Amino acid sequence: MSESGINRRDFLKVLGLGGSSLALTGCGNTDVQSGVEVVMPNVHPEDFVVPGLSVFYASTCTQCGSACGVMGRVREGRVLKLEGNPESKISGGKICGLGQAAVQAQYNPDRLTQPMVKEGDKLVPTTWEKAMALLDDKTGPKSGISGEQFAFVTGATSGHLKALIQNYMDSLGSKNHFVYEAVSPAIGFAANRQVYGVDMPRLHLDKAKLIVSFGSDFLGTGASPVHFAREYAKFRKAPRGTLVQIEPKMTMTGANADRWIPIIPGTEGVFALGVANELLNHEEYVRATSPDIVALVRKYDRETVSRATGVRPELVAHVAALLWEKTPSLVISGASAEGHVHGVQNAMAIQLLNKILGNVGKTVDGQAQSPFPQIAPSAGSFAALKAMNDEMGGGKFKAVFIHGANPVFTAPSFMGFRENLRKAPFKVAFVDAIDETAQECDLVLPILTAVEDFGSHVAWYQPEGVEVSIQQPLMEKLHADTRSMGDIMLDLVKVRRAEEYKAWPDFFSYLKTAVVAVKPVVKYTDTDEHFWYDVLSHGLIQVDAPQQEVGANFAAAALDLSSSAPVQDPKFPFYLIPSERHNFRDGRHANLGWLQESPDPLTTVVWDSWAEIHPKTAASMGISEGDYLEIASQNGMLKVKAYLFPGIHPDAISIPLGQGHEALGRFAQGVGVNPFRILDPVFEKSTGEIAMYGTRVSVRKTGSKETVVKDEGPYNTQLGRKLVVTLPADVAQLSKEI
Amino acid sequence: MSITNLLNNWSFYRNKRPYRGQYDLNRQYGEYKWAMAVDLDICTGCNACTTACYAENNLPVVGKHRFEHGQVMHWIRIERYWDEKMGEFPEQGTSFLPMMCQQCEAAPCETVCPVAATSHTNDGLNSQNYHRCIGSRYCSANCPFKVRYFNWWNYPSTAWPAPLEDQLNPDVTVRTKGVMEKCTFCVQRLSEAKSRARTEYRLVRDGEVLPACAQACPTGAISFGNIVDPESKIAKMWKNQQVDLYKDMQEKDNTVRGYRILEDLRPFPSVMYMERVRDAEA
Amino acid sequence: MINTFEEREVEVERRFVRKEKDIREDIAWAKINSDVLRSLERPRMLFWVIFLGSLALFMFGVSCEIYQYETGLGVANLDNPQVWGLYIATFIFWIGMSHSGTLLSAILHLMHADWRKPIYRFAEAMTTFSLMTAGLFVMVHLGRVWQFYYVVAYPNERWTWPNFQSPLVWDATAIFTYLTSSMIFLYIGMIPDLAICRDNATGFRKRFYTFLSLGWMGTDRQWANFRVTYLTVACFLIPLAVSVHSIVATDFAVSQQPGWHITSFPPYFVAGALYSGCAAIITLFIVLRYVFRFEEYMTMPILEKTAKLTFAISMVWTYLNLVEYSATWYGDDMYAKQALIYRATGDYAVFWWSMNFLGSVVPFTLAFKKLRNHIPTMLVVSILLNVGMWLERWMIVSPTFANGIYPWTMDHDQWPAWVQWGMVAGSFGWFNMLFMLFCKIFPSVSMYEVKEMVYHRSLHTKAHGEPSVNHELAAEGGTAS
Amino acid sequence: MIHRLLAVLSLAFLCGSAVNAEPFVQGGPIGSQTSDGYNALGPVVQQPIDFPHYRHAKDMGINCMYCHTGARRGYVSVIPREDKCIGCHQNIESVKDKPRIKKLFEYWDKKEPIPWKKVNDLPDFVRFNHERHIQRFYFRQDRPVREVCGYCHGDVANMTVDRRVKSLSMGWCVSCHEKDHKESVTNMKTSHGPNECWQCHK
Repeated sequence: MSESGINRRDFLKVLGLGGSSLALTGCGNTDVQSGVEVVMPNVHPEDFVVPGLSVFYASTCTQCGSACGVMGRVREGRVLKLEGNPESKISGGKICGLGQAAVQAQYNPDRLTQPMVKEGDKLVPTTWEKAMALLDDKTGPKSGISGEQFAFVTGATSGHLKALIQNYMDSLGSKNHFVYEAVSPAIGFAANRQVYGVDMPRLHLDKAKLIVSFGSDFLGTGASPVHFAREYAKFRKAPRGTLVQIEPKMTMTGANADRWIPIIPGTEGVFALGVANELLNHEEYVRATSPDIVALVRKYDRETVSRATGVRPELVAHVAALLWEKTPSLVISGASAEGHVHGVQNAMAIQLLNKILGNVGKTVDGQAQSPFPQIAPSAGSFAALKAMNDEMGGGKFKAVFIHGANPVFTAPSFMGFRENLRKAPFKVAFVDAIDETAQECDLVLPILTAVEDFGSHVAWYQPEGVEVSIQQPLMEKLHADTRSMGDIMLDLVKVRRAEEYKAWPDFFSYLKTAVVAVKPVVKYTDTDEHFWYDVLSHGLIQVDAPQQEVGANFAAAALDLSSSAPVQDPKFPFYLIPSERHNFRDGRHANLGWLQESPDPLTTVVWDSWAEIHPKTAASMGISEGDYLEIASQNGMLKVKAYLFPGIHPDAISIPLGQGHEALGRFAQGVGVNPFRILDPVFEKSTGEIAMYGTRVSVRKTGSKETVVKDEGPYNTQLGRKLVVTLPADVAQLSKEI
Repeated sequence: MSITNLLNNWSFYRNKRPYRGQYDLNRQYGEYKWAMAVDLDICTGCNACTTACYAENNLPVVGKHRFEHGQVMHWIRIERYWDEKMGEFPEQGTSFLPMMCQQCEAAPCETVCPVAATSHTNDGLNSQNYHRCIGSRYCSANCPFKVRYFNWWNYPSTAWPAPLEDQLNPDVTVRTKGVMEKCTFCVQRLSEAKSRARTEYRLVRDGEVLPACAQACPTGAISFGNIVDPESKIAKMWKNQQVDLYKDMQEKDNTVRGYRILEDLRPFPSVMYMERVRDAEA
Repeated sequence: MINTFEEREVEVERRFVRKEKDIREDIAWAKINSDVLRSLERPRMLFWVIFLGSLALFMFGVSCEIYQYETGLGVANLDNPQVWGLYIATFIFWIGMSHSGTLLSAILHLMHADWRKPIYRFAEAMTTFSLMTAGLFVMVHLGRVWQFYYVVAYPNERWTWPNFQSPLVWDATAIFTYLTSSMIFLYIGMIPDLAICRDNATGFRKRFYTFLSLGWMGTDRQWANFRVTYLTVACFLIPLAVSVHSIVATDFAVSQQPGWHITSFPPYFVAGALYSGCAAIITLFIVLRYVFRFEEYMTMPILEKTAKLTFAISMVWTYLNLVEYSATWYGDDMYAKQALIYRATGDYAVFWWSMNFLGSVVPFTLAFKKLRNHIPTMLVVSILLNVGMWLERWMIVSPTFANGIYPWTMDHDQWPAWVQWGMVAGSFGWFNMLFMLFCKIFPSVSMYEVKEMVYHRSLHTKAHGEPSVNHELAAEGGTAS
Repeated sequence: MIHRLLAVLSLAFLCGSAVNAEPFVQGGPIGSQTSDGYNALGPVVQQPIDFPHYRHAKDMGINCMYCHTGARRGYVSVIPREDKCIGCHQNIESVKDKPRIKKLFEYWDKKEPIPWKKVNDLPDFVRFNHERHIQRFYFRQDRPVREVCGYCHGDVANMTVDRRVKSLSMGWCVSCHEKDHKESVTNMKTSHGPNECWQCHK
């Protein structure tokens, strides 16, 4: 047992006690007084603790997968606020709203504070002893469970917890670790692997003079929004880059574009090939492109493309002209281009532009090759859940563990996941608040939140070198009966491999040993203890690693999008766009009040779901704002208020993801609707991922109406006031600015 | 303010504000004038600043019903405007405008408060004193930017169900019902930084202290600093953008992006905005 | 047949100067006393109906306030741009109503307009009570009413002072001064009458009126001092009345809100104030005349004169109103123009147009003599005029907030919650209740001045040879006056 | 006319305020050490241990800031941490069996904090900065520590358990803030404290 670890926790405990009397400043006394309030001195604190002064600790944000380095402001034993860690190459001292809200997850009034066990239909509190005994009974050596009969569903994981989970699976002899993310980058990864030979290339936004983004919301929801936002800021400085966004529904990135082009969902690849065709009018591009691809691309002339995509033909040429003019450029594909049956093809057609323009190696580059494969991130996919669901439906699993994912909420209803889950006799959820999946489980174990726990993370998008982000507790655990996920996993591993793991009494010591082992890689020469404290105080280990090789392999056959035209069904005339909100992602953060009250950037709606519909379409259907619409697919129906939104293709309807919870506490429950439920079983053909944008819906006005709760007033323009002024780029002289 | 102080400094208080020389590195308590610059070209509208403000300044989450009634308490809000001349689609994207208290030099809210609960500080902030406020809401009525938020309900009793109250920042008062509140440029951070600097016999260094919004902003669209110090980044930016704190009508080149909002009303805001740029040829 | 100069003069006066007499000149002084004193004892049943109804309304208003005090102003459904709502609108309304009392009692007193004498007392009482009502609204609308004393300039342990730049401080000072002055004025003018009450009362009432009448004996010296004092206070009150509503107008005019930032606001407010006050006097005139059986004192000619006065003021108000609109329309203040267009066409259009109709068109009924002398019509018209004037105040306060300078925070959906309406209703209850109590406790017709009026009138007619009163009888009636 | 009136008025006030900060006098009955007219004796506070300030600060001559370590570097002067007491007292054998010291060791053995009562407790919304006052008057102006602390806290060195002796009202704070104080020992220039709401109100 490490001395320092114990000391640290003790000191936090004492501070917590001393700080409690300061909790509600301003609600306390309002007069000068004597002998009323009690002030508790610290008993034996660390030297640098001065009451009334805050201390910052470096840690890692786990609200999304980008693993930003953060600093927590700690005062009197409570973490009050998170800021970006300037040393982190990912966050660069900045932080997004979602990250800020991590402290609210910590103090959430609806947190699970004790283990729960299912009795009859209800979850009732139990003790850790009983819970662990039950676990042992059902999954221990005596239960006779085989590896085949055991499944572990997690969200995307990385770091040492991932390694530990892997070890646990190994100890059971199980290969059923399903990594599931409801909104996953798997299709893009597949395309990248085919084209570049890597999951994700490094994109140099700041080096590009023109970015053409096909539905990639890199500023809001992409691989690493804070990092891309910083790159974007550099991209906008002199010489100012131009952003062209092509997508069916305006995302936050689209809102910042110099040119936003609405397109029929799913035809982005065709558009890209059309642009390629225009580009190939330039001889030098033809020379650099293989003849079979040239031959293929030639089929996509302006008019054909325009017919397929619904974009005016001159715009195809215009985008091509821009690409010709401004080099280097960068072409990015994103979720709305990839979430289709032919998503991989779309993405590859889009990446083809990078190849033609010679961007590969300039603005598209390789990430650093991580020297630690064990803790490298495993990105989640929908296919994993599908496979698991199919096996579970067959009654194969005797025990299912779920951590970091909420498949009952996020799985489309056609999968019947909830029913299949009920077929498994023993389900365990590791959560910090009871969500829909935990409600279905037989045992629910309360775990620590990210700001209370140790951990390590590796992001799958690494801007510079490899950053192993270290997560350390910013405060003593708030609820006595909660436990670290790592501690639980370590206990479980020890059930079968006690001997191998006996050196580590807890996850902290396990992590410390593992981190210290990195010392030679980063050529650190001082003692282990120093290294460990160094790592903790910086919150990260920065490793210089060689860059991955990036190829550029395109096969004409794989690019042929001639059969990709969307199937028209008069019963379901609209394309459904389940858009991902930058603060909500797949809905796991819906229980945070700050995020619920933070207006959606484009519609400014709060505390609700809404259906975005183009004003022209709305006018033709007699819909006005606040009208309840029935939006039905073949697999379900949602009743949701209309919001008239000009930034959407007239044939599309968009409902944001993340709301519509039946559980997850007072802030999330009963707010809005869940569009995951009505998704159709449309799959990307080569990866088996669900095609998020492939669902077709019908829209019907119900006749009832309710105010849309939003920040926006009755007018959405400036009414002639000089509030936001726009200056043409050729007039502005950004280079002369400071 | 005591009467003695008022009379001693009569000429100072009677002066038309702002006047040149009001802030001066050599004048005691005049060595700071906090100012901000917001680059609208790189503001992406992501709301990180709003959430940071909630975290830093103990803003209550009011809930759907009260939000619907316009009783929301966001000290900084992101406004989204569509182009008036927009056709069928917003082809040039949209315009985001982070709007917080402009800390006007000739603040319309200050003159009308009956109890002087809102008044100008030495470092050019527009202070709001919750304990003096009687809730006449005249300041909000007179604020052209409408960035003052009134506590219509008793939020301390409802907005932080335990243990959410443990997150509250002890440096910032939790406001009870019936008082006005607004953006303070995170004065609790400024005070701490000023105190630290004075102990070390120096001025606050450029970039040493930032409000929560500026610190969080992922693109760095919000800059902040002491405009009195000619070496500070913010002073250079204002100068470069040809925006003069003391002028109500700026004479600037049309290639320069800086401007202040609603200058025609002559409030002399301390926040300079920089025009959004759009590539007209794209 | 007009033969002599005297005859012609009488005829001219009969036809043109005094078509009808304001008051019968043959009323005995004793009858005046007994008629007025009777009002302190047995009013008609309607008195109790009004009183109890008002009390109930007032209690409802009080419960609204308790609810709001406990819960926060959110229950009134005010919100960020719409910070004031009905409270401030009704506040101006009541402040405005107070002005006509001063007009009748002080201004017309200085101008020796005799006809004011039977009605000025209740008008002055109306001034006092409407000011008190207005003061309540200031309290009700404060977020932290328990800290109200921060507005008052007094040395304190915090070493703080109110902000003398703020129109609200001027307001508080002006209203408080006006309230105290008009209470003093009301009281001073009542002293001779209180002495009559004292002489006719028994029991605890005797003690009560004895205390209040300050030993009034009706000596020449007392009368001389009384006249001087009364005149002085009247002179003091007139500029005060004008300044009070001008200051209330500056609450708006010094602010930057579009539709408020208008130079003509002070006279506009004063005109509006006199207007609504005169209309209220007509209403109360009719009510009192019936309830206390004052038909002989509150005569039709007096009503007609009041109506003519109201008509004149309404035209002044209409003119200033049009000045405001045209100045905004032809000016180049974009914000104010948009706000004006919003008022005329937006969510408040119905109220705005009815305000203009009630304020500028309905008063034309007062141009017709037949209607002026028709009591039910006058009752309805006077109430309508006041509804119009209340709407005017609301139209000043609310639409401006709904459509202010800043487009993002414009708020068109706000509608006052029942708490606000309850308190507006409660204020009417409170006012009526106080007013009715006053009329029950104090002589609401000035006895000594009616006697003067009768006396002057009779002297006048005697000089011109018309049938005269029995002066001995009259002299017997006026015991102490 | 008005200007002349103002001039006369301001002259009158100036005469009143020209006096420098009241000198601090040691000893005497508590509350009488400065005659600024704001003496307000607070209630006698029952503390868990009757801490003898006179023994430490007077008899032993220990600087206030030896224990109240926060005063020179933060907003709060800080109630000394428990190991600070123990650090000395475990080596002072002579008083080890005194009842107060025994009580101290009881708390220490249990590792429990001592629940002291706040004596000079300002309203929660006041941001009083000990650091600024100590830095200005103790370090820069080089006044004796008992005077610097004593101006607000009274002659604590003559008290057992601390007792509030000043009103600590806003007017009292302002009364000192508007007086002119010398900048430092060497610099004869004077200046007054900052005078604005946010200086103290959170």
